[in-house]
Amino acid sequence: MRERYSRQMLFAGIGEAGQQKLARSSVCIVGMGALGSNLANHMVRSGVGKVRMIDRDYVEYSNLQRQMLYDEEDAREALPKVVAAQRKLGRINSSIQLEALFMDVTSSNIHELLENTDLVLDGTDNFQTRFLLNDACYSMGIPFVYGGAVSSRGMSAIFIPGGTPCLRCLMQSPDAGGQTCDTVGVISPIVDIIASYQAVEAIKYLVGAEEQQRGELVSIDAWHNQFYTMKLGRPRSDCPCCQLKQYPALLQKEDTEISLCGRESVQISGHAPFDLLLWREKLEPAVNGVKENPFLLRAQLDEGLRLVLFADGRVLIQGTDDIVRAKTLYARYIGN
Amino acid sequence: MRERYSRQMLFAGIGEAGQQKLARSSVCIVGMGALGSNLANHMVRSGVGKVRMIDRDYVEYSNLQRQMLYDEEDAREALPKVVAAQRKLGRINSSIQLEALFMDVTSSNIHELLENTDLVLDGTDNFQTRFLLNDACYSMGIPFVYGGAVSSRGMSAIFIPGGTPCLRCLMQSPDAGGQTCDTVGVISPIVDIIASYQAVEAIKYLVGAEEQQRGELVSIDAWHNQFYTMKLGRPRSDCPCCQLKQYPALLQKEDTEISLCGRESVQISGHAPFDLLLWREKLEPAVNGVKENPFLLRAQLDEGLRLVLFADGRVLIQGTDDIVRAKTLYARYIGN
Amino acid sequence: MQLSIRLFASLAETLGATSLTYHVENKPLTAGKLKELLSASYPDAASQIAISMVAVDQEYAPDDTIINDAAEVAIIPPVSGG
Amino acid sequence: MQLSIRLFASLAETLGATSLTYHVENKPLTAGKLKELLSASYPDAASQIAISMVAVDQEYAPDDTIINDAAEVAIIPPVSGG
Repeated sequence: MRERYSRQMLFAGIGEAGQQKLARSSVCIVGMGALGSNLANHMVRSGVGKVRMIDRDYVEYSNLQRQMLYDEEDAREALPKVVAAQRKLGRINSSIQLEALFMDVTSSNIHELLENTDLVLDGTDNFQTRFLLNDACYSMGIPFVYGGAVSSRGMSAIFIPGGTPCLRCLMQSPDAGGQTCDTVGVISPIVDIIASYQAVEAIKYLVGAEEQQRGELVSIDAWHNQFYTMKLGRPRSDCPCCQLKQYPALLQKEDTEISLCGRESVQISGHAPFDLLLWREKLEPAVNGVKENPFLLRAQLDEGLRLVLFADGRVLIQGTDDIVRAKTLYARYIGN
Repeated sequence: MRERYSRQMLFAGIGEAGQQKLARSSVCIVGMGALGSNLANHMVRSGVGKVRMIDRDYVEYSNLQRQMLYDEEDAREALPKVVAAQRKLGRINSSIQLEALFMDVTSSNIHELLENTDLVLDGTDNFQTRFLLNDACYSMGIPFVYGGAVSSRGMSAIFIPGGTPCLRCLMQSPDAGGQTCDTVGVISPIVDIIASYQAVEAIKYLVGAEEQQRGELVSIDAWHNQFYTMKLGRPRSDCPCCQLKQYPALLQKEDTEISLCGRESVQISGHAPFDLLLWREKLEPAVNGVKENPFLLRAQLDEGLRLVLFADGRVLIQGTDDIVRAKTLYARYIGN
Repeated sequence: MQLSIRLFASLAETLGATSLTYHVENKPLTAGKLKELLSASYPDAASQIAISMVAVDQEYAPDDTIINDAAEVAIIPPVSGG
Repeated sequence: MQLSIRLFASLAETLGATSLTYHVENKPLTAGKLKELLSASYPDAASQIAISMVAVDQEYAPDDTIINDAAEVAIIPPVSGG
């Protein structure tokens, strides 16, 4: 399959040596939504030897406008994104190792998940998870390629332990001002642009092109024709991650409630794994309809509310942002 | 299917009115290689009502590294790119009209091909075809979105008849200095970045976002961290296309030989449509092996040479850049 | 001094401008102090300014960075979403 | 006059630099004349310079554009491929 990578090996910055380095590399993509799909596409097509994908969500119709690995059938079946992604990517490149993990990344499992990984790619949609990735990566000495995209704008930077400041040097709050794809929308070109800037920094790192590595945060608005680069500069001397080495996100005890970013959904974790067939029987008489696949079960409640039970024990309460109401519904249908 | 476009309609620059305009729009993508695949993906996912795709080539393994719509099966079957693209895109969005034309764009068919098109997207890999598109678009009053990507760099601009200069104002020669994906390689991130810049200008035009339209040529090198914008300025007063309205490419009589850019292949057109089954029988005894599918037939000759007969009458002689040798082989196996 | 400040993303939207000329008396002016002053001048944007990065001459400027007269300043809100 | 010229893409590769300082006697200097002079100075790059665009102050400069002392000049080869 030398032919497959012939045009990439012709590129002087990669060459045959670079292609071999890519083949020996292992990357982890956390979040397989819009950015994650595009990132995985680049990594798999360019021949990175091992690509691990982690995501806790399933494909919905509203994803199709920008999440390039998924199609209508995936949404109809409500397939976990990692499962749908693995199917598509396996057909694209059968010579690399693909790993699909349908789960939540937490402070207790992050170290295990990133072990033996050369590089972590950010496909997440919230700063809480990004800080967790940042802290874990810096504690383990793994480069972390941040990307964010919303509306028509986005930003990206590669953070390299020992080489650059970290994400926490630049951003101190996990708050992004409430602007999410679910509040201000998003268009597909900015997603591909940002993910591609992430991907090219990843490839540079993996082939050892240190001189070309960008030491900047790139900010782009594709609709309003803006492009701005900011040098990362020096680390903040009091950075709790890369300087004080406290890695705050790793110390946090997990909440059992996580409010998903602006999607009118509350996730409650902590339940033991669900036997979905059993739960189908349990819930069917009590709700307005149940749909299931091997990975999850969706129960339609009144007033646009929906419960989604995942085999791994998580429950998503959709149609509300109110944690108390979500807990009430959880208690009513799932128990405590 | 309002849910499908919900995040795009949330974006203030598009909204519900913009989404309806997209649904009523018709675009034509010429060239379904790396840029074309990505362009089609953006147009189809964003809900452009009618997407016409034209390409004369079939999927090869060396395409998979960067042409995001194709997979190993497409290469194994040597499917025409437009056919493979239509299959994938139909699964992604069944609510839009897709048209796949497996053919060569020439000065004699271009007007028919672009009729009733609101916008033309450039997915071609050579300036000869780009000049043809540019001249046809300006003669018909259709905007043309140029894009080119090779190595780690690319450029893009939207040319609008009556609004901006045209491609011929900026570039007078169909020569790009011999740098093609087959001579200096190409990496996938620059392809997606350039196609996404093309796509966002297309969407702006289709939804009527005139103020945001970029009047610049964007030049990017993703490996060497360059970004440069050049205002298009005023048309060249002696431009044979947009000023003198001579549209030179439309006047050119077609050559029967076309040397494909740096791919060690010569195309000879002008033959009547081939009955592929008949030609299989004819060629099988004379060559080292024949493979076919409903669209084309590949005959393996000696010394790495290969003939590809397309149902529409074209013949590709692969493995040589020598037009005389190609003609000899054509005469030997196909006749005159 | 007169500072020319570039605004990005949601901040540009909230303030309805992609740049502004801002008059500051305080000297020496730090990046942190500038954020405070801007928040006071534009209370509607205060929460966004609080989480934003300050860049001076296209380089990240931590709170204690001194901003000089000729500096090119940009205020950049982080972008989430993915 | 001394011109600072930015070079792009294959041209930067051929000349081994992304910018150069170029001394020109001719006045008035046009974009077309500059291409001629550069081609003579750098014969290895002549064929590339011939097909390249000239930008003056980030705007396309047709051959008859006059280039002034303080102008920011860029020479940009077209990119094909797709």
